[in-house]
Amino acid sequence: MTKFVSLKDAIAENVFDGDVIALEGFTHLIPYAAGHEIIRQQKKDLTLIRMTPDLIYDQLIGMGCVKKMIFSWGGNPGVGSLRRFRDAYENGWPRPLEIEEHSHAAMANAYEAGAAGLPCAIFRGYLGAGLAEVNPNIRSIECPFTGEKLAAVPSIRPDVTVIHAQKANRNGDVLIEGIVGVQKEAVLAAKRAIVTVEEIVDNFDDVHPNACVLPSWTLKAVVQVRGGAHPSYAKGYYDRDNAFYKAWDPIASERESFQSWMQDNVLNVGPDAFASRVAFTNAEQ
Amino acid sequence: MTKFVSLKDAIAENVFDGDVIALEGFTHLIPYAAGHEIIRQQKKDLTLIRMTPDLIYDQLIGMGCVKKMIFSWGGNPGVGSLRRFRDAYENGWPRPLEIEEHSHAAMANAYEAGAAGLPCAIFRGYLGAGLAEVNPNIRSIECPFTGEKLAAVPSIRPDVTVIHAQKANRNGDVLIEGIVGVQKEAVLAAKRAIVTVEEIVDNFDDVHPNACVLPSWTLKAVVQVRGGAHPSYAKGYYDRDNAFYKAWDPIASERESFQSWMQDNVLNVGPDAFASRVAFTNAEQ
Amino acid sequence: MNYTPTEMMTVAAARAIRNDDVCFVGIGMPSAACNLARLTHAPDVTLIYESGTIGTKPDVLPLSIGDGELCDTAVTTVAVPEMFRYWLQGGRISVGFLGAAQLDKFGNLNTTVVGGDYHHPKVRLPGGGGAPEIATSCGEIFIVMKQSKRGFVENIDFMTSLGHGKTGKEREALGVKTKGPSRLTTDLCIMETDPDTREFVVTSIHPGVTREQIRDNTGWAVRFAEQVVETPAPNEIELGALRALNERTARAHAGQ
Amino acid sequence: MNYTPTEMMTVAAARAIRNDDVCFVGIGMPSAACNLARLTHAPDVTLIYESGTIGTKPDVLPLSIGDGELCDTAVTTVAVPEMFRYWLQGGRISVGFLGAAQLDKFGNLNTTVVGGDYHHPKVRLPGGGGAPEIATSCGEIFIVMKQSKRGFVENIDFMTSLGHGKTGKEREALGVKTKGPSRLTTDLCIMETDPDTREFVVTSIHPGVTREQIRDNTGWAVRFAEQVVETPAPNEIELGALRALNERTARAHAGQ
Repeated sequence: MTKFVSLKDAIAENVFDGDVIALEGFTHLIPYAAGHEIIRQQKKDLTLIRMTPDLIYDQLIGMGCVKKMIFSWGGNPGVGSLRRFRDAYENGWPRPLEIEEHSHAAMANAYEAGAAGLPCAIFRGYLGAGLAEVNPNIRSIECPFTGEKLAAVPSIRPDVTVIHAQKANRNGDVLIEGIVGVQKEAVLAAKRAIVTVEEIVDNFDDVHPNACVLPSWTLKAVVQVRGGAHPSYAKGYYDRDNAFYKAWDPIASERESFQSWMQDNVLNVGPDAFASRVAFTNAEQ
Repeated sequence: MTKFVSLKDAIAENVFDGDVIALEGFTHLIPYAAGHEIIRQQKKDLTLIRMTPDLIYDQLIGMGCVKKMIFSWGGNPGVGSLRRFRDAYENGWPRPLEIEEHSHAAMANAYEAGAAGLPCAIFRGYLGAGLAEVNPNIRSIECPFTGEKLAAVPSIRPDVTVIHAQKANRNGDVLIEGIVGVQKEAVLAAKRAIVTVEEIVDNFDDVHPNACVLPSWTLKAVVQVRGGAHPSYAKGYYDRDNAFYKAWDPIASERESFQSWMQDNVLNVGPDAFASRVAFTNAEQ
Repeated sequence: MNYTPTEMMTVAAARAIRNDDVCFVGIGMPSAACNLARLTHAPDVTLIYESGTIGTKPDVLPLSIGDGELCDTAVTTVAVPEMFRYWLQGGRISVGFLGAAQLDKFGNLNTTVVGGDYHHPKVRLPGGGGAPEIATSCGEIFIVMKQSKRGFVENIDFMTSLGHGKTGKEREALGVKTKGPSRLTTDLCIMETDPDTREFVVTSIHPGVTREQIRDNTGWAVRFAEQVVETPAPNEIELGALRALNERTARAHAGQ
Repeated sequence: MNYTPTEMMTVAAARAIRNDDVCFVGIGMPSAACNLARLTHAPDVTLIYESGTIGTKPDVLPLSIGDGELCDTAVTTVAVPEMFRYWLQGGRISVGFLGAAQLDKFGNLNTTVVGGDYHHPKVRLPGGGGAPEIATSCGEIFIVMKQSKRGFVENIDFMTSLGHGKTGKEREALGVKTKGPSRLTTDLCIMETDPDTREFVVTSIHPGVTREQIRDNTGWAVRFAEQVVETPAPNEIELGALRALNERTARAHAGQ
């Protein structure tokens, strides 16, 4: 059953050195606060999975938490490269980084297959694509009816998935709405799941019957962290901080400026700092 | 682009003798009015697909429209057998009926694969099940990563899918809510799709962003038929007519009583008859 | 308190459901048993119906697998492909309920055809629906079924869904990791699966029922456990909740 | 009216979009071109972003592929696995837009690594994202890209997404049924795909641009069609709509 716990306890009790971990979010609802807590707890040798690793993975990599990254697009959206990712991959700083690279379609299908309890996903993909030649986890099957060759990738089954969502109710059920990405699949594919939320409400009586709701018994921990997706956003709560995404590029470009920023903004503060980083759009917030 | 047309034209322009056709609905939102129009237009040699063929397929079969049925559970829910289906299959009346039988999981996966443009679906299923020995369309593949043997079935790609839904907006987009079954998949898997709806509203501004909406350009025809799911139901409009499901059993048990009922209630009337068969729960109806 | 054999069966089936179970519920007896459990000793049990309704808490029993009441009271309602992929095949269900037209001592079930062969049956039944994958994807399977020689047979006519196979060893042979049928509740007794042979063995007999009656209503040579207990009769709370549920249901359905 | 080369490129790219197209839109130039088309000659065009937003009509251009504006103005927003399975792989997209760090004359694209080999690159780029499957699943591919010798190369360093392959014949060889890159719009000209060789051929040159300039900014031997026309300059309606869109966008993003 879901436990409402502190962010510190949620990470300490569910994330372990060497884990395969997905902090998902497709531009929207990226779990920054939870990522910072992982950094503060100095988790090591993590394998990070995400379709679109952005600044939070740059930060985890730059702080030496990461052994390997599995991804399909690793950049700062609309801005450019992930400087810390490149420094780790190209120069081995602060430690060498392995990568496993897929296409979005492959990752989306692999999460879907993970949620569905299958060992692999099949799809029509990677036709003529270079990745199929360099990634041994891209294979194929033949359709037993038409003979068509279809791409196959292993399903994604993280040890832990961490997501940020809009709301939990008192029972610990979680609502995600708007751009829902692969979060439901990432949670259901994982052995353990942690969710940070903007708000805890009494019930979901006013929610659409087919909304994306994760029942409490599919989750290990639910934590309220207001603003916990900043500089990403939470539909209905606050907008994306595009200025921060742009500002990150010079911060991350040098090792020293990166470390100093992390010291001031991650290591020396706690999750409560997030609420003050966003401008809540909802009057009632 | 979607055309708002009459039910007569929607069926005449999109359903042809010999077509493979899915009238889907999982207890909820079964497109009875559209099925009756197919009977009135005396379509022939149809292959009917549905996970849970119920009375409307019993009626199509009993009226001689059907050559073959692909299904996973063919009964009168909570009541018993489909008498006309059994008469056709066991005795060849009014014409012999072929069947292709699957499990629910297989059909659900096959619709999903059809919507996804794949030639086949794979899943963990039919383990030790007798159907795998009698249905040549149940095959297998081996996972290229784990070696696990997984079941494979051909994807479902109907010529036409017909569904009933709650609402269309003026643009012809369609909203389905509540128990949504496999309707979205059945529509996206088909070459052509027809939707009957309870109501046409100006816009969907008040609809949840992740509600099940089929954009107008995925549909061939949208038709308003109030009560068009009776004796099935439309959440928010009217309840399931359980009494009718029970009453159907004696009607369908004899060929004569069946034919007489069809004459009076289908052949001699039009889609307008449906509105009077239901008790609308919404005051505004 | 007086009670009917059906009430005894429903109550006995309900008692086996645990508060933290996630149940894949079929219509009829399983639905009554699961909701009775929810209304008595297992208030937090999660009930899932294959129509896509997750965590549903119906006030009255549904007549069909997709009644509006199931959606109205659910935590969420998902599409049917998702139900079979993420929730059933995903291994999230602890207990699946099944019934059948025919059952053998290894819990293999037939709901497909009776008599003749598959292609030329004497009686064509509705078919398996979700059963083939429910049987292998759920943590364990509880069967609830009225006992009779016609239904409890030595050899079923068609293997709609796998129990423990023709020899009791087929699950392992096929690499199926779930437990399969572990409990059979009837109107006469409770049978449990022998951990070695995987045959059903009578472990509890309902009050007033004789071993003779059980034998007379079973098409295979019935085995009784060394220790057979008497099933506790339905208590006041159980009967009260069941009857109130049935009354609410009758009233609601009559009103339609 | 004066206009910049970027405005010319955006307007030229927008003009190719038809009112009944279903476009899979990438961020940046494709997004500007698609929305400009929607605001001018193609009001009913369906725009889909890979974040799951279908039929979106943003009032301002999104900065990221998943800005809230896209969801707020969409007909519906679906999960990302559904986007890639039902909508892209399902064959529902008529036009996909792609850009790249490197492009060759057959429309093969590289957004993965530059220099060295894949495992030891000189520069590690963000990667392909949706491109490998966009390239083969959409009805046809429009490429929009500023022209330069660094980007328009004889041989790309990595085949992130298939155009017409290394020889122009790979799509048929692989059984790919879609058209692939059919149009390349740059800040200097429009190139279209030769139906026989599948090479890009310049068919239209923007006003004031010389053939020399195009050659100087292309890493392969540029081919010009027999009939090369001058691209009509952006008209008042096009420029007005584009500038208003850009102004709204700048205002909205500054306000954040």
